[in-house]
Amino acid sequence: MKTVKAVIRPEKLEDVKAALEEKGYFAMTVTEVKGRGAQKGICLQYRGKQIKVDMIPKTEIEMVVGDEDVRPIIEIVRKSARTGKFGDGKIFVYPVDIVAAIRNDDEIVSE
Amino acid sequence: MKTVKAVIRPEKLEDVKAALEEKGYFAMTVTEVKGRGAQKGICLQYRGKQIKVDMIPKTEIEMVVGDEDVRPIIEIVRKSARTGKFGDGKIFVYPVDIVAAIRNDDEIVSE
Amino acid sequence: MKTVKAVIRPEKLEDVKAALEEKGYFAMTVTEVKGRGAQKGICLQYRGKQIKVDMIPKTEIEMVVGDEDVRPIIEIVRKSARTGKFGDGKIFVYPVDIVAAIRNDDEIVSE
Amino acid sequence: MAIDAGDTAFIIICTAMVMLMTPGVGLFYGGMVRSKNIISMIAMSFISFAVVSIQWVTIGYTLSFGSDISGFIGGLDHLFLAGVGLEGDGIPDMLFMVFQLVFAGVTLAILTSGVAGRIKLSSFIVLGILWTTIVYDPLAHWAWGGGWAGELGALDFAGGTVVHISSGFGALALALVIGNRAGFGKYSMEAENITTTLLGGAMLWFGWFAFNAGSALAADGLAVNALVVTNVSAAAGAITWMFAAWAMGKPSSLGLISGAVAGLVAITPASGFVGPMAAIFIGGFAGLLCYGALLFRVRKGLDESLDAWAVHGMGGFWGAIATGIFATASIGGVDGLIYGNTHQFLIQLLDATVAMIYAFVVTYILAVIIDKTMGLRVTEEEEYVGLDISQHGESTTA
Amino acid sequence: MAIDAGDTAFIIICTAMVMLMTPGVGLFYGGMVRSKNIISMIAMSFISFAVVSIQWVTIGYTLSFGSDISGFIGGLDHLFLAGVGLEGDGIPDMLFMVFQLVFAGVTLAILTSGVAGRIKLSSFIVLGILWTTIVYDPLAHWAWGGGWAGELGALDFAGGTVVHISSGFGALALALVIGNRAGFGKYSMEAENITTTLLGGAMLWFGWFAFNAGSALAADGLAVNALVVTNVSAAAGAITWMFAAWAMGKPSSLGLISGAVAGLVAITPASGFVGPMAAIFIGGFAGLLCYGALLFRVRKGLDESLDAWAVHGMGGFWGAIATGIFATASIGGVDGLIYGNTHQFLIQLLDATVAMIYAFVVTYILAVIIDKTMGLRVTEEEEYVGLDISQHGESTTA
Amino acid sequence: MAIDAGDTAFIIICTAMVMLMTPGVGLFYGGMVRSKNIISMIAMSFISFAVVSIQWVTIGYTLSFGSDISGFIGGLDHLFLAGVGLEGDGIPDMLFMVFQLVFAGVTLAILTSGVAGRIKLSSFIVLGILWTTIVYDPLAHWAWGGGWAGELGALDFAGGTVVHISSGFGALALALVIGNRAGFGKYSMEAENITTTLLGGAMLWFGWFAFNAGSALAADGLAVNALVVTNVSAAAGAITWMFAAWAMGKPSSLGLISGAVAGLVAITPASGFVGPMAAIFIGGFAGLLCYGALLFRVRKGLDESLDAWAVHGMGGFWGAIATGIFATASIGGVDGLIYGNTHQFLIQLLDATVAMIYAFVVTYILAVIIDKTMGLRVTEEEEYVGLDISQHGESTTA
Ligand SMILES: Nc1ncnc2c1ncn2[C@@H]1O[C@H](COP(=O)(O)OP(=O)(O)O)[C@@H](O)[C@H]1O
Ligand SMILES: Nc1ncnc2c1ncn2[C@@H]1O[C@H](COP(=O)(O)OP(=O)(O)O)[C@@H](O)[C@H]1O
Ligand SMILES: Nc1ncnc2c1ncn2[C@@H]1O[C@H](COP(=O)(O)OP(=O)(O)O)[C@@H](O)[C@H]1O
Repeated sequence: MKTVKAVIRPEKLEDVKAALEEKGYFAMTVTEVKGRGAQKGICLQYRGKQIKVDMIPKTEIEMVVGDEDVRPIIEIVRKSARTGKFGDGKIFVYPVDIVAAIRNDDEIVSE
Repeated sequence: MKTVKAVIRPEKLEDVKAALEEKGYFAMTVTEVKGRGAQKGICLQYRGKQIKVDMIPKTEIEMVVGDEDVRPIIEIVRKSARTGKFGDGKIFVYPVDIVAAIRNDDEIVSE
Repeated sequence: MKTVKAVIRPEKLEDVKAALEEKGYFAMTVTEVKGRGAQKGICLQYRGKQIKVDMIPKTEIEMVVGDEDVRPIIEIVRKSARTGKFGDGKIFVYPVDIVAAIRNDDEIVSE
Repeated sequence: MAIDAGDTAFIIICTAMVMLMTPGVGLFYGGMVRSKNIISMIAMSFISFAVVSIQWVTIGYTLSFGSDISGFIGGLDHLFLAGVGLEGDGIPDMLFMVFQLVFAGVTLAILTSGVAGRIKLSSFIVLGILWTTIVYDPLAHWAWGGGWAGELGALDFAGGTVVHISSGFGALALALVIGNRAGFGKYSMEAENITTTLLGGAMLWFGWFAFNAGSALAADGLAVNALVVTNVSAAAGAITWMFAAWAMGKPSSLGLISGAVAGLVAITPASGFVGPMAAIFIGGFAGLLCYGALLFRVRKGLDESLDAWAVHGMGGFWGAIATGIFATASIGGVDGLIYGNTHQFLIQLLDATVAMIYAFVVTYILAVIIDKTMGLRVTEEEEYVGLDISQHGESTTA
Repeated sequence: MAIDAGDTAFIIICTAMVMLMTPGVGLFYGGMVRSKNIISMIAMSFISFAVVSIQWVTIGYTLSFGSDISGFIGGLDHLFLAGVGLEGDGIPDMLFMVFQLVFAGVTLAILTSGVAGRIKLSSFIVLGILWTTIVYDPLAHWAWGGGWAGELGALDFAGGTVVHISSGFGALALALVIGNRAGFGKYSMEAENITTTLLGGAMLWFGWFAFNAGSALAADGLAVNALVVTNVSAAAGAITWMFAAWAMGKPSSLGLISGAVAGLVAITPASGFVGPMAAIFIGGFAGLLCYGALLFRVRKGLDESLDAWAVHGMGGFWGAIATGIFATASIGGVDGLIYGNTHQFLIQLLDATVAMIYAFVVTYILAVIIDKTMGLRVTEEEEYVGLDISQHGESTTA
Repeated sequence: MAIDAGDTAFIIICTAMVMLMTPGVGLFYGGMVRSKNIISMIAMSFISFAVVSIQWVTIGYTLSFGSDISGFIGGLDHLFLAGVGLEGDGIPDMLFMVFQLVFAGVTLAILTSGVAGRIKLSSFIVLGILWTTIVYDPLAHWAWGGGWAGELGALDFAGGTVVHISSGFGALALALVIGNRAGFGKYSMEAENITTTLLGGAMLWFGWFAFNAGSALAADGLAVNALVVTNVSAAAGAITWMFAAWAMGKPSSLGLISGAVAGLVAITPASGFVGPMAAIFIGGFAGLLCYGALLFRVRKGLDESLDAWAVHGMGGFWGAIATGIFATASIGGVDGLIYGNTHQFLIQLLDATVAMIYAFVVTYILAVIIDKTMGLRVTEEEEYVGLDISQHGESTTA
């Protein structure tokens, strides 16, 4: 099992959700975050001097999925969240050891 | 070291905290999130047509603990957060490499 | 690649950001969380009986970085976020499998 | 007597200020529920006001203030405001009509608190129209429209029985019929937007000056007396509730503002009859009494969710009695118990008791009927996701 | 006639209440934009009010109410309030001046909604000062200052053309010049702070009583009529919009409050001329009409962002027409179409049409000029991070 | 002279509007602190109002307006409102009493800002009761109750010295005694709920019309003058502060609203004595002066947390002086410096200086005594978790 964590533009959430749904990926957890990338945030020209606005609101999507789903999901997110401009976000993939349901005793242990 | 991450119903937080405390598990980080599970959210009947309400508010608990504590914690969370209905949530367990205190130089390095 | 996740005092965020920037670490994702440590929260004396205030607001910083950057970052965060009192927070380091950009097709796959 | 510009100015502005109490009630209650129901609480206050606005100018006003039928209800002579003109005695008749309208509106808004977080919107609308027609309108007629209570000499300056006993005991009946919220007593259901509640409380305190002082229907000494005792009673209630809560734990701001509302409720029927020093006692005691009622309600495991019963019902009852105790002829022309007039005290007791029973029983029956026909309550899933989404399709976080 | 204390008290308080509508507009709109622009929306309402306050006491008042020049504009006799004293007829002249000031202020605040989330603050300030001077002031003169429309007999009791048609069609012109928000139609741009919008709506409803009733300029029967029809129309608009939205999906609280505002807008010109039952129709129809206009606007893919056009523009137009239809001599001395006075109906149609064209065209030209010179719109990056940060250096979350 | 309905209506409504300023202060300040202290700030405003309400009707009113003792304080003839009746001159005596009450309440609420986020609730309550008794009541007596300042001819129309100098310099003294917030200057302590502050500011602006115009105690030309200059001064202050902040960085909405408050403060003592054009200058200069004072305070590393000193203290001082400069006999019967009356200017200077010294010194001593006995400040841990939780057991997020 892997966790795919995507940090995207908040206004792209609906598109990403729809694109994922289409391919059968429903389960996800979403968090409101703020962030800045390697571009060091956005620079606003302000009366000559530059004002750096870092910490732009972003939306983080976390999906725990089977190893084989990682690639397709990365592609779907890329396609649906991309604008081609700085600030589109990043996708991180983590290893997961155990996935356990609370409602019942279902469990998947990686390995 | 492992991270146990549980996504639960917000109204169960107090119960889960109390149950964990009883067994001596105090340290945790809690985040407000929204999510939907494999059930694709809740369907409300609305004048014939169905309205799907996905993205229900959830509470995420994250606890970094020793490997031997993972099982007991999973059981405690299951017992205290379970209602038996869809939407009870999930528990994910992740590997952790390093745990370092900020206040002093204490550190635990996995392996 | 590793993820360094630091849970710090909210009022230290600006200091930590500045200290990290100085050493060239810009990219990060920040989340508002609440938490309690092993000290079981803060105890307020209240008319004889003690009131425990757990779940204190904290700020979580997440940075995905190269393996070699983990140590320096831990040190920077410690230096800039430390007050020496309970509640300074913790740093956790996780393994990361893949880091993928959304804007373009850049990707780093951890060995 | 002709129209007086001063009095007319006064009551026009008072009407606007009392109108503001309705969204004030919405914000006050909205802050006390979980965030998933906050829009629903505020929206129900607006809906209450809107439907009562139309009901009142069509049928409600004449049922309350039409020519008396057997002491119980008004006749249909003012149907669709027939005969309600822009002339009048001191103030235009039409102004009296609209000043009364805003009272009816806010009363229904108070009632919504008993069913917070679980009532079906469509059922609430039907219930609300019926409730204002068969509970509020008769009570208004009894007290102010020439009905039996007024004829008997019962004193209700600004609506202790009409507004507060009716909505408080009505909310209790509704809560009993609809049942507790899912997970009540098991889950935490703490107030999630306290600053919103405090803002709503401020709007209520502000509007209440118009509610009570405006009930003099003229900008005169009586109005000034009502203004002063209203403020003093609110302050006293805030202080006693705060200290009582402090003695048992922490002086919460919710306690403070609830105490202020308790003081405001209790002084409402008395405000044209008692002086400032009596008002300190009336408000101060209301703070303690209503807090006690709240604790009792919680101990009983009853989800009368936002304490309309404890604060408006019990506070209104106390206020009606207190009027019979502390009234002084030097202010409103009638003496109460402490000036030796036992008779007035007994009238007050009777009036409040009848209003209480009428409001409770009729509301109960009405709720049962709606429950059996339309269904009063949302489904478990709708309740779980919250009324904001399930009833309005909206959410406070985008 | 000397100063009357009752009338003076009335208009002073009405002035304060109408002033409160300006931040009310800010909160109403602020709740409807994404959180990154909420401070900007509220701040623009304050800025509108502040700059108009100074503009009005220096030049604006005299342009509107100075001695008439060719029916189009007022002369400069009251420049810097020269000759505006503390004496007057019923109310001091100075009070009339400031009562008119608050109308001008709120009108500019409504205009901001068309450019929500993308206008450059500096350009807005310049635009605002020019707009109020060359659009608002002439329109006020036409209707109330001795201009051609008033002379012709056009009826506009409290500002249907002056306030609502001007700001509604002005906002449409601005939106066309500035262009849609980035990502409009592609991203979700849902209201993110609905409780703020509902609070703003409550402030508007409250203030509107003063807006319309105060326009009688005396605390008399006419004011009372305006008060009553205002409330009834708002309630009717809220109800029809809510049910229309319900029929198509969910009865959102935004629909409810938008409907109330639609009802308030529509009754504004009519409030001194029609009775309560006509008001139910005027408001109820406004709810449906404005909702329809909103849906039309959305279908056209036009980002007139917060529907000033649909609600104020179309609602104001309907109100002007409706005045010509439902006016009854028994209230305001003039009969409308249904009482056989086709003439009045045609005058209303002409007045509303001219105001609409004037407001739209002049605003459009003004916006183009500012766009070509200073630039109307922020950069893409500034829009992306939001106007709170990019224009004010502030943010709602620390 | 008998009771006048117009004047009575006016002052009743003004009383309600000024009352609303107290929660307005709470929201204004509550939005400026970190979210963990927002409930505390708002609750302290309500508590201020509640305790002063009781203090005033028992002892405060008579200390301020009882028969003069040596020009310093009022006698006890009105203890428990003895002899304060519902008759009077124009307005009932009782109405004058309650109009003065709401001034005393809001003044104490302003004082809370100096100790934001670190005062112990119990100590604040004791401090508040004592402060209003030994600082506010004498100052009110000096200016309006027959004390030395009024006798000398010092002009303070609506409370420049009594309300603003007292609370502004009082807050400075408190801040010095209680010390800076933990981490002040090291951590970011930015405003965390700016929309709440803007709402509070709107309530202040609204209420201030009643504060100043109502101080005429009649609905007459003088009240109208006060209304107009109040609005103009607020607008001018908002504009100058905004542009000054813009020149140094960004035109923050906090700057805008702070400037409006600065303008409102400065015009307060002058509002019955100066005309609109002078008001533009008074308000505009206040915006710059208070912004400068704020920058000075920040440079000094002094945590007078929410700038009551810079805005109310310095703004009030400027207003007192400005009254002596710009007063014109044509409005309030007295000329100022620019009309050649140096004498009046010197009286104003003396009055403001004495008030400043008295408020500062007495508050300082009082704060030290309370600090030595009860302890003024919460523990470090309580400050760290925030006063909402530590003092009230509540939190804005559930
Ligand atoms: N190395 C990183 N660690 C943690 N979060 C990151 C990292 N890089 C990017 N992010 C998150 O992704 C968001 C978008 O990144 P950004 O650099 O703006 O994308 P792009 O590189 O396409 O411009 C940031 O705001 C931040 O939240
Ligand atoms: N695969 C997953 N990846 C990420 N989050 C998940 C996943 N499955 C469930 N969740 C989270 O857990 C919550 C509860 O899941 P749900 O499917 O409703 O539980 P159940 O299966 O008991 O109905 C979801 O709202 C979501 O936040
Ligand atoms: N084991 C843990 N698992 C998850 N979060 C933790 C853990 N320990 C600490 N934290 C987080 O770090 C924060 C600070 O921890 P704390 O114990 O107060 O630090 P210290 O040990 O320096 O007092 C907590 O509020 C919590 O959010």
